[in-house]
Amino acid sequence: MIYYAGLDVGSLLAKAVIMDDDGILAYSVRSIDGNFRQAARQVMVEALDKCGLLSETLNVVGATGLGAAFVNDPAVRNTEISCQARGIHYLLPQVRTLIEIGDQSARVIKLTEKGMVADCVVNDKCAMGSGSVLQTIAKVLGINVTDMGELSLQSANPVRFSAGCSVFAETEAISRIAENARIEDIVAGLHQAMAFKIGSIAQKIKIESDVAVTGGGACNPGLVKMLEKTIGNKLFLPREPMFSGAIGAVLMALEKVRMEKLCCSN
Amino acid sequence: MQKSSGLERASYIYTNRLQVARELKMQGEKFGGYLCCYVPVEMLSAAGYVPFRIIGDMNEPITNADAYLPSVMCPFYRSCLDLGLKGKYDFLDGLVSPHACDAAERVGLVWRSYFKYPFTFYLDIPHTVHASALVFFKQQLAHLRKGLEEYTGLKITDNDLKKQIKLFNRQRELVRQLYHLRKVEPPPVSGTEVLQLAVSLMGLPVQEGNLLAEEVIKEVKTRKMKPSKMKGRVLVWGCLIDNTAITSLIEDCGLEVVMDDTAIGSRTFGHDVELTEDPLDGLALRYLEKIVCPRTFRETGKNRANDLENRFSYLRKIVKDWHIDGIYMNLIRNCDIHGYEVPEVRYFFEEIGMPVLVIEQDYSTAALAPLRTRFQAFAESIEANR
Amino acid sequence: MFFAGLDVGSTMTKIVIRKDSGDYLSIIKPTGAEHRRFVDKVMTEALYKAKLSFEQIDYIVATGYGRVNVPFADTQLSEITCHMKGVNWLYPSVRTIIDIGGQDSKGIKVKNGKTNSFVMNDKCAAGTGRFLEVMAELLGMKLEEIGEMALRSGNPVAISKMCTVFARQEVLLRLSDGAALEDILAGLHQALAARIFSMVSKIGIEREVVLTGGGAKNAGLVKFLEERLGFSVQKPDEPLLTGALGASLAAQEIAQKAVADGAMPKQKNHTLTPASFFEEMPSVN
Amino acid sequence: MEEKKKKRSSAKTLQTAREAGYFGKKMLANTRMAVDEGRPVAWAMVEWWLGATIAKAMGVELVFPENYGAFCAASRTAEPNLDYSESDGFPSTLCGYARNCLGYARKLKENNFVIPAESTGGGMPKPDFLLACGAACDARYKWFQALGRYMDVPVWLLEFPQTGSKEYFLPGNKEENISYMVEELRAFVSFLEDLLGRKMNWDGLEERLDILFKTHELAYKVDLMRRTVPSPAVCTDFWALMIPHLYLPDDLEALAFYQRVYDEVKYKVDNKIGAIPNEKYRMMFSELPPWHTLGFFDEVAERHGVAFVFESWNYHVPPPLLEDEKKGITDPLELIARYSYHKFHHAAPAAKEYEIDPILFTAPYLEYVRDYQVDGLMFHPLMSCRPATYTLMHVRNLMLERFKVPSLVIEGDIVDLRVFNEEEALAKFDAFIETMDYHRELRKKEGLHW
Ligand SMILES: Nc1ncnc2c1ncn2[C@@H]1O[C@H](COP(=O)(O)OP(=O)(O)O)[C@@H](O)[C@H]1O
Ligand SMILES: Nc1ncnc2c1ncn2[C@@H]1O[C@H](COP(=O)(O)OP(=O)(O)O)[C@@H](O)[C@H]1O
Ligand code: SF4
Ligand code: SF4
Ligand code: SF4
Repeated sequence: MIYYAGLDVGSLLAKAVIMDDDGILAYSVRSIDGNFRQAARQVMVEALDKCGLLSETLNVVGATGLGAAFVNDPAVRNTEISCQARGIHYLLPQVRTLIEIGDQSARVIKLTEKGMVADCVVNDKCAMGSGSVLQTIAKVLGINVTDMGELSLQSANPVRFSAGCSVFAETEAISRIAENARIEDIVAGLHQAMAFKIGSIAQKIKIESDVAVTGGGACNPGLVKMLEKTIGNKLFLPREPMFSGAIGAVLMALEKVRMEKLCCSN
Repeated sequence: MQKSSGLERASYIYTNRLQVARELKMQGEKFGGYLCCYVPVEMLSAAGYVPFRIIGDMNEPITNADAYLPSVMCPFYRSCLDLGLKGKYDFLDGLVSPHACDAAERVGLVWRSYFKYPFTFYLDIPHTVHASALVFFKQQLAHLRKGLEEYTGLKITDNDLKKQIKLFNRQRELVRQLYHLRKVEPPPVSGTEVLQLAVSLMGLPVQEGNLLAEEVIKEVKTRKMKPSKMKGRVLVWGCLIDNTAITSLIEDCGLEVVMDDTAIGSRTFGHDVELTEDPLDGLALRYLEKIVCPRTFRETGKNRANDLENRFSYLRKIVKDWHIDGIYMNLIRNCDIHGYEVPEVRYFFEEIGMPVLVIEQDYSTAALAPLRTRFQAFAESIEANR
Repeated sequence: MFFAGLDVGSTMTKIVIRKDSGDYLSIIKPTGAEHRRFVDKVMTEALYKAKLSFEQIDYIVATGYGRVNVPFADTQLSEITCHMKGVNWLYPSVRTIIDIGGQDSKGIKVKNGKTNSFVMNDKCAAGTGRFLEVMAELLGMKLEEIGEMALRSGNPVAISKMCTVFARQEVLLRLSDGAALEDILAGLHQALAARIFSMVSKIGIEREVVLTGGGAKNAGLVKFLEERLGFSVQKPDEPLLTGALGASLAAQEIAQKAVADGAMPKQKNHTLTPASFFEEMPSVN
Repeated sequence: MEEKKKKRSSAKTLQTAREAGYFGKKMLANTRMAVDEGRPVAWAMVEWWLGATIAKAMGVELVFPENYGAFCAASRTAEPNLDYSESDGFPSTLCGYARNCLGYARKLKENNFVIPAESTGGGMPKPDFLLACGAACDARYKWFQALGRYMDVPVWLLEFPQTGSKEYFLPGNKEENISYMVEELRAFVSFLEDLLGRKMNWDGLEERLDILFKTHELAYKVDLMRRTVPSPAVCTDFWALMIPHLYLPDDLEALAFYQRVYDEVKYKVDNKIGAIPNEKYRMMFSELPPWHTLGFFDEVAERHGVAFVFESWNYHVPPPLLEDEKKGITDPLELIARYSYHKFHHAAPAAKEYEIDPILFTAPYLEYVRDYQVDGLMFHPLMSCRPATYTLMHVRNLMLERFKVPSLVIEGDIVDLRVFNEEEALAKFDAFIETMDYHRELRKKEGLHW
């Protein structure tokens, strides 16, 4: 049997998948905790454990993400944009526009029917719109990031955030708490501010249906709902939205390896 | 609505200007959209259009325009195109876009690449006031006239034009009366109210507008004013303010907006068109030479002192006549025309002892809140210097 | 007569109580989230320290980011005016003030004891003291330490990202690459100094330059700013206090002018919710 | 990252391109020498040969602050000038060339108009007048007007009318435009005669024009040869080669040099020698380049086999004037007016055909993508120059819709290297390669020939 692994070493989380020719065998995710190398190693071990494999059995390892350089060789590295595109194409082939919300990134990628990148825009100057602000605010509010989505869905009256800055959003949240605003309204307001920003990034390329969301931000139903409202499209979610990058990393790596083989055998 | 006072009506029309236009359209009016104060509205009016000034909306986040214009350009014109893309200006029957600044020029041209109005015209405007420039500009106006005639199938006679010139001269004269009323302390009408009237006039048939302006003036003249608690009287310099959110913010912070040198204000209503034999001469002269805007190059003259005097002496007069205590320079981000001018204008004002506040704003009401501290501090420093 | 100035900043609340003779006393406390109630508490504490009752204070001016939340203030003034007054009182020769706070940073040009012009950045955390707060937290260090540490670097690591959030990530990567802590810190301080310098340059920097706000407490930042400026700057013994000091001076001016005009200085008749927790109060410094 | 930032200039593939920098230095040195010899000097905007040739025929030496801005940026010495202009109140959003120049002028003034010793390329001397222009961008006259703050010299604004794609074809309009330009040129000649106290040398002007047209003909032929696959020269070559044809076209040395350029390119075409070893993708660049990081183009050539086969419409010479249009013209001023007007409006027929506006910065691309068989466009929206940025999104839409040619957008600046993120740009490029592959297939399906 031939096995492949994909690693997406993000800025906050490291994600691994193990696949064979029939599909996905195991997923695993863990926090980076300031040490990319160790997190990458660990998350891989965990994923392998889940399907009872050893790292020696892996034929191909693909890596992507900010910390891809920290993945032990031999690994085939590719950029996040292409990997996200391949990943979502594998999971939801009808998708033509992908919104990826990671910890540091908010990207909008347009895809061809073959899962290639047709166009993309990235927030590379200002972090507003990316996921990291969620952690900060969750800490301030004393709640879990994972609960934010559900909470915000209960809000009827989102607080309006005036700062367009991820960092100052924290100060604003603190002031709103002091004014006794309801927690769900604050969270919903934050989601709204993020959705506006992501919406404005997305506007730079004309969105085509179907539209999907991936990345950690997609695990947040509140954010997803606000985003749907802002851009006026239905958003599709893959089953495991966090792993599209890792899956793409496998697929890209396979493409490369096969290409090379082809060239050699000729 | 009919019964309410002029000021109330101006405020209503200001707030609902698109809806008012749509209603008028149902009653059979045709609308000719135009950008900036450099388009001779007399011409549009003579061709049977209600001239409708296209402006942006500071309350509306710019979204659709992002796919057509880069984010580093003038947000005012981005907002204009954004509204266009969102269908807010779909009642327009035509578009005249002038070469006022780079932004006006490109946005007008990009606009008509996507929306095919039955009638469009791009009006080139020279940058100088040389004699040859006047000749050229008059030729451009003749092309506009001919284009309108061909499209409407109606002849625009000299008399038609002269009639419109008189009507618009009347309108400009009325607005100037209102400006003059603000020379006293306390001014009987606020900057916010004047802005509301100005914006209303730019979307109404001229005669209706004149009636409205007359009513407003009558009302203002009879107002009883209490001594004001305001901290100072300011002149607003810059491209334009088209939203009362800004004037209200300034007024809230204790400053009275009593005069402006902007394109929705004195640059639009400042000078009359001379009734020349050939009406195009008068129009060319007013629209090219008399409007004073930094987009037009004035000869440098003998030396720098001369140059500054040529360009800015009218500002000194405004400061004196309107008893100005401070200058608010409203710079819309990414504006080249005004951006290059800022240091010199500022220098000019400071030389005559005026405190100056320069703010580079993003054309968005959401971004106004943090400006409050700046206006407050400015008001405090004016009060201290007064 | 007694006057009070309160500067409710985003991170710190500062109070100055002064006598018409010019003597004054001050207190600085973290602002905390609920500044409305908290201000009462700090005020009570300040009064306690001054051995005065609330009624004895003739006039109160509030300033700072949270100035609207001081119900017992007689007047609110912008922090720009107050910083200018405070600094000008301490340094009559000052021409340019650079104030680096947690919520904003600003430059104020002073002429004849009056604000001549000013600039401010409060839109992006990258140009404010907040930038360093975030970094100190990330590195698990105290704000008080990072400046000194940055000064120990011989080889600053250039930080290429402007945004605070992205820069935080860049720092983590550099650490993983094995860069030295002090070099990273030096890079961060340099980046902030460059941004502040370029903002304040807009009003034209003239000497004397006085540095205030929390940022002035950071020796590294001060040095890198001086490098940029090409000369040395002044800083008050307690750089956090100038806003509150200026507010108290403004209070004095307003009250004395009112008295001279034969009016009652107090416009409002507010009360202070007495704080009943003296025992909780940390010892007065 | 740090190391990459240090690799500033690009290798350039043509021998002649490597030598072209000489002309930039020559221009600067000429003006300094003129000052020493008491001859008049002016700072001029690029005004597409409208007034420069006339001024030179009057014995004025010219230097172009735009070019100087690019020079400072490329040698990474612009930053202090930028800071210096900002600290005098000029907004940081203004044109990078302008801020560099304003900062430089301020220093010059503070040094009593003695060129500061450390100035890049020896520095620009104080001019006797400033030649501004009404074409293409507001900066072209507002910036020179603003220089009044530092130097008490007259500014002359040369008008350059600009027309929409529909208006270009209105009966009479074009001729009115031209005669307006001619009038303005006449006024300019009188201005010069007054200022310099001497008469125009008309014969000298005609000679210069003659050389100019010859240089430009060669430059145009070089452009045409670049349509060949594989491309014999790339953008980084062009940005060096443009100095002689843009700034010194009426200089005999430049003409001789262009003959060599022509020969070199011709040799490469005849022998099918590509500029880059393995040309896989043909791209076009729009509009003004990141002067501080031109090495970027070598990098993508190496990584992906990308050849930038055409670039920067506004720096190129136009196709030669039709004989019809030149026939019977005896007034050199009219010839100049027609030629410059033609530069900006030569794509008007294409604009009309496709019903698009504006003609400048937009319509020429309709022809280029086809003629140069372009697989993708790289857009470089500038933080500080709007005129060359305004239409990028628009062109991007047009090219995708009409020709299925995709674009890559990488933000940056001409001068300010702080806003260009090379790492990020390379990552985007990696993804864009796929995008080009995909659109190649699309074009095939749609029956587009490349
Ligand atoms: N279960 C979850 N529910 C809601 N949000 C989540 C969840 N898990 C992660 N997130 C959010 O997703 C972000 C991380 O996304 P990810 O795509 O892993 O980023 P990166 O690849 O940069 O590490 C975090 O900022 C966090 O806010
Ligand atoms: N002891 C200290 N050492 C170094 N930096 C400090 C210190 N105290 C405060 N700071 C800096 O000052 C900033 C807060 O300044 P402050 O003037 O109190 O702001 P605000 O007025 O907004 O409360 C913080 O962001 C931090 O960067
Ligand atoms: S506004 Fe905030 S999130 Fe945006 S760049 Fe600045 S610090 Fe970063
Ligand atoms: S702000 Fe400037 S760019 Fe915008 S419309 Fe006004 S003059 Fe033109
Ligand atoms: S086109 Fe752009 S770069 Fe050139 S002068 Fe104008 S604003 Fe500056």
